[in-house]
Amino acid sequence: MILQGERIFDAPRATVWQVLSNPASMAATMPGVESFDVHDERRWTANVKIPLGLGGLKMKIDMDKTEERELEYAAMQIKGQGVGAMMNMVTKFELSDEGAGTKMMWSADVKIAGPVGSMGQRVLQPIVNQQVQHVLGSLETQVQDALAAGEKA
Amino acid sequence: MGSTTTIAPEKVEIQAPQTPYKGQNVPRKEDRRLVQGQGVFVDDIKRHGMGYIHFVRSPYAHAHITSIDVSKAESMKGVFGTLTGEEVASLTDPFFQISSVPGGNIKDYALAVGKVRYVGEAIVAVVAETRELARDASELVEVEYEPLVAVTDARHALDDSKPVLHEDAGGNLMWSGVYEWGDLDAAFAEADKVVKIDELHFHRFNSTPLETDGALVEFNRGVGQWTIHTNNQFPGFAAIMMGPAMRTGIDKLRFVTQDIGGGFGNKITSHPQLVVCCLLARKLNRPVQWTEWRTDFHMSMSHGNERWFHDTEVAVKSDGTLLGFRTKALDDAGAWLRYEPLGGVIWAQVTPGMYRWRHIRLEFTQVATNKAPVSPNRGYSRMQHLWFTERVIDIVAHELGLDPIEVRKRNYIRTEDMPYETPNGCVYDSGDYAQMLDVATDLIGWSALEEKRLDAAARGKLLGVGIGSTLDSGTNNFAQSRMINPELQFSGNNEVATVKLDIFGEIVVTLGTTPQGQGHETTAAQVVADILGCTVDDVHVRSGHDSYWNSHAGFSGTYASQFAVTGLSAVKGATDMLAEEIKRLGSVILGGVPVEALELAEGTVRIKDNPEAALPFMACGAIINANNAGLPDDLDVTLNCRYVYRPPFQVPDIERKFGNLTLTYAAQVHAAVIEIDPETGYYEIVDYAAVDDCGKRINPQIVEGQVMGATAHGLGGAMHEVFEYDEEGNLLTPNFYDYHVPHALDMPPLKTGFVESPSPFTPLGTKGMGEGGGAAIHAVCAAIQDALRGNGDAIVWDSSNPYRRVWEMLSSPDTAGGRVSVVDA
Amino acid sequence: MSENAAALSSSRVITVTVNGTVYEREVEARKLLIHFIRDDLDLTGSHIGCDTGNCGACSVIVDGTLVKSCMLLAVQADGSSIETVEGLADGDELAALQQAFSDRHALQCGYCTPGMLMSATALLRTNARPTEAEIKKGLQGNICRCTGYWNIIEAVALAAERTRP
Amino acid sequence: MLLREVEYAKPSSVAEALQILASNDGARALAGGQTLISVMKARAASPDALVDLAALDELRGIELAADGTLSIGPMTTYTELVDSAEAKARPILAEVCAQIADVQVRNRGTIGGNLCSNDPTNHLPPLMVSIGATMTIAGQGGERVVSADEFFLGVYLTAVGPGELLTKITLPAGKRDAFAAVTLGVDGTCIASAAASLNGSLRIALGCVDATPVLVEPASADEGAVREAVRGAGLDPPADVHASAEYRLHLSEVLAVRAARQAAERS
Repeated sequence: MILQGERIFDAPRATVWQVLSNPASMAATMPGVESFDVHDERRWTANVKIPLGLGGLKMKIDMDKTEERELEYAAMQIKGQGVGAMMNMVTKFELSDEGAGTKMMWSADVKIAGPVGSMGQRVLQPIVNQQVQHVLGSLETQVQDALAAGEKA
Repeated sequence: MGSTTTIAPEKVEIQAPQTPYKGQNVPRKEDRRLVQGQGVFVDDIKRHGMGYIHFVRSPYAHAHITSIDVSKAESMKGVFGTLTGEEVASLTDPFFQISSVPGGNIKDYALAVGKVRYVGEAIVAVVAETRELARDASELVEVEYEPLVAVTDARHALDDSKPVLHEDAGGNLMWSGVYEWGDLDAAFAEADKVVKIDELHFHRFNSTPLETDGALVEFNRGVGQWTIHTNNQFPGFAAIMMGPAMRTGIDKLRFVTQDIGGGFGNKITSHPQLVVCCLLARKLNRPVQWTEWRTDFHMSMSHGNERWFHDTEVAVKSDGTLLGFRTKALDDAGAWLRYEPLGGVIWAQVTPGMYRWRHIRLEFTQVATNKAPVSPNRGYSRMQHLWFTERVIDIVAHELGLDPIEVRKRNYIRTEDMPYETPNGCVYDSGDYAQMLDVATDLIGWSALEEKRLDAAARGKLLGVGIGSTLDSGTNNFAQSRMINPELQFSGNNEVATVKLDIFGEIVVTLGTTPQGQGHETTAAQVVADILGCTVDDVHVRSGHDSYWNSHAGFSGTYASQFAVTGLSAVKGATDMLAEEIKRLGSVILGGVPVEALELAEGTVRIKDNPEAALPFMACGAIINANNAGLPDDLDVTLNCRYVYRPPFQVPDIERKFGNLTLTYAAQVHAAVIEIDPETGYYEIVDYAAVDDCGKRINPQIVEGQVMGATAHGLGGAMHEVFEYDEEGNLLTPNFYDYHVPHALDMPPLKTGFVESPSPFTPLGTKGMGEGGGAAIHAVCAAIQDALRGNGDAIVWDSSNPYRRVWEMLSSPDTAGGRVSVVDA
Repeated sequence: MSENAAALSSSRVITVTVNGTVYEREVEARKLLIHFIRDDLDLTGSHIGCDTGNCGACSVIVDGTLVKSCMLLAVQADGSSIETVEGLADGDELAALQQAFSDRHALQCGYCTPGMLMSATALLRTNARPTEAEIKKGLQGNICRCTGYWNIIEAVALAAERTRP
Repeated sequence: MLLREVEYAKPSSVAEALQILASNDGARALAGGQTLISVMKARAASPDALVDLAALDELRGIELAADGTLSIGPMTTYTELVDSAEAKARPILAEVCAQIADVQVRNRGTIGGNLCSNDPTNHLPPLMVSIGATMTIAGQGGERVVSADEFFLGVYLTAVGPGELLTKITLPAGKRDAFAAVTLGVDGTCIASAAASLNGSLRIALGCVDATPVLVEPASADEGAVREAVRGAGLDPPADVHASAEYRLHLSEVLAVRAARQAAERS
């Protein structure tokens, strides 16, 4: 399933880029993140418990930044493995100036397998949509935090 | 040949059966245990100390397995052990392949070795002391994968850019062959019109028996023998697959079945799982049990063959006379050839469908894809081809502006031409298709249809009517497998029955078959009772199959519409032998009366002219079994008669692909009336008729039950049942939640009718029946196309027509409907 | 009810009456009622045909209410009275529905039959003379893959007629 | 089949249930179980503990107030709703409940379970949104009341948070309601659905098109107004084996029109 969209951040490109390229802040955007472990600037692992009303779905998520062009573009390969579900996601971000802010075009190609995958697309697609919205919302928060931190400094 | 017709028989109270039992609705002997929950199905069997198997299955459609670690699972409390693909590869040889090369080169083991090729493929088996623990432990097995691109569309499986499933085969082509009979050039030269159809698609589904596969396997270490309690419906085939792979003799594999919860062909290819059970029973030194759950079944078992027909050209006269066709059939085998590529020849049993065209060319190609392996499914391979011929008839009628009924009648093989030799040498034994069509159209009130159409229109509905006319070819000549692979040494067919008269006068019948609801215990008893002159209650037919009974042969099993021919002919043969023996014994005991002067009646052998002089069966059984001193030396009587029925077959001409492939041809003509809601594509079947001709019916009620069941399967397949995959190879319909089968409220009114054309080729005039040719699918497709007349005029090109597809055909007929053109020849 | 009913535990001792026989067993909380009936009590007449609660082969009557025993934990049935197919016949005498199923050829493989019979039993208890539409609605939760349903519907109607008060 | 290990408790009061839920992070309430048990069988979701609400009589029953307001306990089954004389005050309830799945599921499944599971194919979430029901949610800190519009948060997610229970569903008086759906077979799973209520202004809630029911409020029940409102809702429905996004979008519009028309025809 491919999801895409764009989002405008009320922050300069450098700040958005800083968040996108900081493993710690990216890991914090994952839904239900319980712990994370930064291996190097390109790779990190997070343990998440994605909140589903019927019981959380525990997953170990490995992220690998596969491509980047400073201030412009980043591509990440995200693999999730949990009991009952396997997730593979390729996500891409492209930044450009939008007035004083930053426009981020994003896309995510999400593949889910395992018993959860058998629950049916009409259930899964809204779930994935909602989780992606969560990530974007958290990203917004991270950008605002980074902006605030920058202003303070 | 005398044909009798009964239209939609009124249900009558079951009366006490009278002799002859043949032709009577004798209540089924099986029912008493089944209605009380006293049947023995495979999951009901338990053994002391048994372990439960749970399979670790692949979440990926196509991936290398880079590592497997079972240590955590094995160390869990309550776990007895595991089995991996690597162990299987060292303990067994790959399964024998039916295919010639390239498909013949693939190496198929009971568990995935090094690579997975479809979602749900078994990788590791875990055994624990409870079912729950086995599943818990299976979650602790760590498997690392390196995913590969999945091949999910057969039409692109041979593209250079696509990955190869089986390196050993060198590509995704499994088997191909060209079939051509008659003179195509002459036919197209004679034609007034050529109707061209770009693409037709027969979808993937199966009959989803309510009981899934399973086994309980015990290993007797002392004698090196496995006892396999299972619901496999073709143990003869399983044994041929398993023995060589397991490096053991056939007699070391004892197959036992009792009650089987539906099969429909879907329970033929469980041999890989049975091998896993056997290896584990030996490795762990305890009985092991495997039950496949519904989602496992959907993901991994016996999908029906998905088939495409490309570049079809039909040579036709302006009046609708069909001369011939050429087409390219592309068959999607899924990931493994578990019974394939037999589908590549089985279709040829019904090459011309029910029609008289004599010039036919079909290029058959079978490819591998990253989907569950296909295996026989009710109507195996013929259903796909018959759907094709029926679609062609309706498309030709549509394009030439002719009445599909008239086109059928003009082209049906005529009753006076029976037995009819088809262009490829098959012999249709008997039938009157035109009469069947009349019965069917009468049942749905054909003459009043235009009024009904107007009435529907007034309610905002589109009414459509469609015909499906099909054949149920029964009793295979297994020599046809040589058209797939000339090196195979199979031919003919056989079935066994043993009938004995035991010490207390019990008549005991042992079959070689593995019934799954077809009532073999009952129909066999009817045949025996008529011959022996006793009641059906006097005849005890053993339930199920046990290879220890030694009442089976190489092709024993219950599949391919043949029991009424092979099974009952074997029963008849064995009972005739027993009757003869009883008479010879009676002749001695009754004082040397000639055998010809004796008759069997009322449970005795007696003198025809003096019925008082009678010897009860009980006495016969006692004398031979326990009181035989003084009998003449030359009285060669055991009262235990085993008979092997062998149908009259020759090996076909493999070069020309010409010869008789099946013994009998039951026929079906179905008629469906549907109403479509044009706003939503939602449709309902508002009237339905199923007319069947399977020759002599031993138990009409059982026959009618098969007709109605096959109709329900066809309707389910036509409307909602589909094994649909996404591009990554995930099955989107992995259980009954999304794979919607007909429920009670979904069943339309169903009228049945019969024509009875006895087969001249079988001892009882019977024909195999039960598969039903998928007639309902054809009828529904035709009805949808009829309803769309004047509403976009889309051509129905897919056999699966859920509401969304009907809506697509209504809303964008040019893109959603099939592409068809007519050119003047 | 035991006094610790409100305390979380992964297994507990339950008491159920099945077809008149009282059983007391310790069960894991996760065990489905159908597994308990089949595996622990050895009453294998009730069957399993799916894993999503669609097929109804496991239908039983719990305290007078028709349920799918695969959609219920065994612990949820603690204290209840359960009827299964094994309890339908009166000794050697088949129940009217069982006889009608045989007379109307309403079963082929017989795998769905126990669940079907329980649904029909529940239907006729609340509606002694159901219409064809009511019978269909009453059997909607039971999948049969052999018969195409019509013979089952007729069998239920026949049983209703034979037992007409 | 074969669930993961789970703990189980059967409290005898709502307070007790809330206490267990609040002190066990992974605990979930078990109502009729007709969704939850099924999901657990697939091991797609596995709560650590189940709190069985079956003994809580306070959560059962249907009360009809003098002003026509219906108060329904969340543990009331579909069958009880279908058979209830009080529930006839809002006739649509029994009509819709009678179409849900089958006898066995209706005998066990509860209105509260249906709402709290909020599977996008469920019948009752759009119905509750269209008729403007309110939900009472209890926690250890007390009760709060949430409108149906705000109750549904996502697939299997509602305003009932950890440690809380849905304790009451309140329906205002009204009879001009309708429900239209295209289902997978007769009485099957909804492929698309629309619930309309015309008791005062027209409210139509669309099911199966998003994680939560989508409310549209056309200016009138006229076909044109309804179509315009649905088109204006910016729907982006999920695609699956039963319907493409485009088909669902189309069905939503058709079903909204039908539901609105039926509601308007009622008195």
